[in-house]
Amino acid sequence: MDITIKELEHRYQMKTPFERLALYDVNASIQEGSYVAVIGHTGSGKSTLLQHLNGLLKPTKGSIALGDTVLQANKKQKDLKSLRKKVGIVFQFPEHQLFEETILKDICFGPMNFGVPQQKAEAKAKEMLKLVGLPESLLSRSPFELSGGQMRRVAIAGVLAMEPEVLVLDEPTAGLDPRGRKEIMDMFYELHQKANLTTILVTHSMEDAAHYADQMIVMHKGTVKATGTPRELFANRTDMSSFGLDLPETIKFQQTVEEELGITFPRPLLTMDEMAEALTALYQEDTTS
Amino acid sequence: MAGKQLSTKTVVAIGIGAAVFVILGRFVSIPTGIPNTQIETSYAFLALMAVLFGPVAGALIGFIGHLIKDATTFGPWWSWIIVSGVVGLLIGFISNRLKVEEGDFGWKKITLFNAVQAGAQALGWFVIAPVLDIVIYAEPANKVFVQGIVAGISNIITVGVLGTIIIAAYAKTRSKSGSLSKETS
Amino acid sequence: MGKTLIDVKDIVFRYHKDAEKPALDQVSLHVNQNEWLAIVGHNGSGKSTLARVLNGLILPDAGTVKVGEIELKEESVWDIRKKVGMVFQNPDNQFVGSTVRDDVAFGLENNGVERELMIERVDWAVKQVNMQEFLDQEPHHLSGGQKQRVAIAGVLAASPDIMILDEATSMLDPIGREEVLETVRLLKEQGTVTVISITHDLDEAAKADRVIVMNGGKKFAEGTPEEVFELDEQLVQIGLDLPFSYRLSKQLKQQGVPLANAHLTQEGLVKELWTLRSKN
Amino acid sequence: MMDSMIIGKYVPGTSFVHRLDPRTKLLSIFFFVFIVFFANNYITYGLLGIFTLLVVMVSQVPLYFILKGMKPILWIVLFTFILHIFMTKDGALLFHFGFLNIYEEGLKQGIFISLRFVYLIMMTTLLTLTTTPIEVTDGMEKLLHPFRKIKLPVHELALMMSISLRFIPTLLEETDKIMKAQMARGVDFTSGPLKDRMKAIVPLLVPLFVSAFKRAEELATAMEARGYRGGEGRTKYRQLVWGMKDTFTLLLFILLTALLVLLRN
Ligand SMILES: Nc1ncnc2c1ncn2[C@@H]1O[C@H](COP(=O)(O)OP(=O)(O)OP(=O)(O)O)[C@@H](O)[C@H]1O
Ligand SMILES: Nc1ncnc2c1ncn2[C@@H]1O[C@H](COP(=O)(O)OP(=O)(O)OP(=O)(O)O)[C@@H](O)[C@H]1O
Ligand SMILES: [Mg+2]
Ligand SMILES: [Mg+2]
Repeated sequence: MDITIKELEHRYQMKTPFERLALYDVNASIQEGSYVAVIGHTGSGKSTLLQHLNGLLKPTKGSIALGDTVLQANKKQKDLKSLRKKVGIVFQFPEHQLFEETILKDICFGPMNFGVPQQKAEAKAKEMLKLVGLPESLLSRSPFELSGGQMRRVAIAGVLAMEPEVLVLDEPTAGLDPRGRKEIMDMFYELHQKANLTTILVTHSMEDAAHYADQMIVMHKGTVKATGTPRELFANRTDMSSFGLDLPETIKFQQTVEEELGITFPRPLLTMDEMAEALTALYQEDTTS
Repeated sequence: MAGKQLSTKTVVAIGIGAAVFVILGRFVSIPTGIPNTQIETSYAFLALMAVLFGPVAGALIGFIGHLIKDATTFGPWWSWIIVSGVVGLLIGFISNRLKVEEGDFGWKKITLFNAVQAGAQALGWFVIAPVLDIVIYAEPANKVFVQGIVAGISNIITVGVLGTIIIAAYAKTRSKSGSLSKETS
Repeated sequence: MGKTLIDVKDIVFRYHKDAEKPALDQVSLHVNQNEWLAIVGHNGSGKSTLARVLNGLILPDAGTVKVGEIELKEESVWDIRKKVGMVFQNPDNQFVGSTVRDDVAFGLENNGVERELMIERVDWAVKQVNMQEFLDQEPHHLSGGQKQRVAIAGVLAASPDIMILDEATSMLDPIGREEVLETVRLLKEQGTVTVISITHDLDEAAKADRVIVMNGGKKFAEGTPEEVFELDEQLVQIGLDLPFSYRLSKQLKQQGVPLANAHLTQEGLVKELWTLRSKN
Repeated sequence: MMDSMIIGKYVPGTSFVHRLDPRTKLLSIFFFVFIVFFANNYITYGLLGIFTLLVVMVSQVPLYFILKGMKPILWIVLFTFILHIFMTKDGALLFHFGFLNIYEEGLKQGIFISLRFVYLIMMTTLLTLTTTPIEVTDGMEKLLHPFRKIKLPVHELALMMSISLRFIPTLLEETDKIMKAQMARGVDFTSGPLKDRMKAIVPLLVPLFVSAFKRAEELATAMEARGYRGGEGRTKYRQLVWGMKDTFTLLLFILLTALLVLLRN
């Protein structure tokens, strides 16, 4: 399912004294099967943009086309439910959406709302629980007895069980410890590849953006300022900081090295492997010359 | 409440409970399909809080919550605010009998809860509210009694259905380890 | 290092009397005056529990805690809390006052400080965190980082000896995080407070004076960042990570770049790279 | 944000009314509720009307703002009016149509009672429009202070109110988030049979309660960590200052009362 966003605008509380322009003139296209990172300073409109992808918010101008479904300003959309099944959203702190008596019921809740029969939903729930790294023995337990990190996983499983074609992630790892963070991000990546999902990740971690995404959308003050591959975008360091954005550790390190040693590397170094390789090459060059 | 000091936790729970009451009262209602008629969720919440935290908290959440709710719309309507407090108070008296914190809300408890909530609300809306309306605002008697009976019946039904559902749902989340029932310091 | 401010000996704590595993198990540690002590460890390793004990929010089942000359007991709890301030994780759930001003004053009101002095302290504390322009703002108009700075001001106003940050930056965006850390760093450098920072950010821990590693309710390691990160794979095994520069140094060494040691900071690593280059 | 709608009732300003001590305003409203009942003829109702409009003018709050705020209660006023018109059967018959009879007294009573409502509501609305919720809370705490003697937990009541006001915006935002998260999981809050809609509210309410309780617990902990242990021995940062204008206002109310008593039948 390709996604095309055209001249999208969103105003909160239209026609009240509290009206607020949160998005304007947003244009972007996301290809089926790609992994897109949306980055931007707090309040730049990332969450607002995401909520348009399954019709939780409606454009006040412009349009979004998701496959055959087109969401347009001033037009009532009828079949939002089928869209919501196809576009799954993992919100920030998704554990806040848990409410059922047992973990099994909570994971089945989404699929069953979309008409999946109970037995099938339960089978899916078991599968998903395993996928997020929790033992099946937990299924009959109350989700409220779990640790924060485990609750997060259950909530994620609840979204994955709906088998969406597009997976939207709004800072899914905030507040987790380093291992938990890596495990969950790796899990999403694996799923992305295996199930051929379109994945859209909002993150404040430039490392994650650089590491997982093949496309990036940079938001600033309510609109898209740049799009491109991480390598293209991080090549332009000054632009990124003018949007109030951090750089990945490797790029920051690259910058210090370049300044201190008075050299320039031919391209942005996005991973530690690339960095180490470049530095080793530099060292070997020095010793042999 | 006289004599016994309120713990920090109770004070905070009442404050936040009142905030939730205001939000539910103003923004979260269930449309019935009949124009201009909605099912209020706030009294179901009040019942839950009263059942969890007892009469003092129930009374104060009802009173403060309703007061703020009115004050942020058109100004306080004291007679009904007082009734909200009374309803919270009366339902709170069965808190110890129900022990929802322990995670069980079976048929026997449901029956008791509904008998008490219906009684408390009948007294509140059918009697206290109209009488106070007459005393404070000198309103005509037949009008306020009609008003009270309409409000009372709809609230009794709402709390009966929705209150029972959410208390049961909440009890299930507490099935084992209830940390709120424990008081620190 | 200055004198010892906190002395903890063999504390044990269980949330439920019948819990098989205690949340804190025979933990001993000390905190020196004006240092920055980082506490790291996986989710549920007991960091917050430890912080709560240090502030007297819970009393240990066994063992002793001494803050300055005061030993933690039921009766001394309030005196301890005057000495040890806490900043919690969620910016919203610790903002008590209706405005910045009121919130900073809250702790002083509790301690019965006179109004004249209170006004002075509030103004001073708010300046320390650079929030003086927001004195009359309500919390929902502040960003997460700003709220946390207000929380810090609230702690400072009561002039404690020690400030505990329990993942105070983990719900913030990178810029908010930097704002808050920079504020605390400055305060520590001025000698205003001693800092205990509980964090998942290993790069932040690498900049501390000392690091304590918690694992499953026990103290796993303690020492300078250099000493602690020596543990290397052992840390990874208990769910932690290693700082960026450290991992890079290691990889470079493996690939044959003759670095003398593994660096914890980017500056250190670059410096050595520079020396290596100039030698050739 | 949604929150501005709810707490944003307050219209910032520096008018005489804005600058009054909240205690004065609270006392005045309290007075007003009583003295409204002294009015019983056209002159006294007229006097109250002029007084109310005068106060509105002095407050510099646009009249339409107050009228807009009164909209939700307008139908109650109308209802009362109609009820009185048809129920009172004294005086001359003014209008007759089928079974509808409107008498002079009925019309008079209808007008009077409706006016009384309107005055009351205008004054209370004016209070919330010119006073921040914090000031109201402060004022109440101070006014109730003497009742501490009879063990009324005055400080606690004020604290509860201010915590409540403080958390309304936060919890409102939270409600919105939970609602959206559940909608993304296929919940439909607004259509389907009533039974389904009742059930649909559970996935919203349970997480909201869980979160509210968690906040309560964390806030209580944070307060205790900052040395909170009840009202005993506490000092106060906020102070209310009673000025000449406050005394003047109260005197004005006494004058108004005297006039009403003189002019009523
Ligand atoms: N419900 C709402 N009502 C009114 N304004 C809103 C609402 N939600 C967000 N906004 C405003 O819209 C703008 C964009 O907010 P949004 O939440 O999309 O930002 P974000 O990029 O997701 O930020 P963060 O990184 O903090 O999550 C902000 O200025 C915000 O204050
Ligand atoms: N209020 C509580 N009641 C019961 N058990 C608790 C409570 N708080 C914490 N625990 C348990 O105590 C242990 C230590 O928890 P603690 O909160 O101290 O961990 P932490 O290191 O701070 O973790 P995190 O990184 O997630 O904040 C955990 O097993 C946790 O489940
Ligand atoms: Mg966001
Ligand atoms: Mg913790």
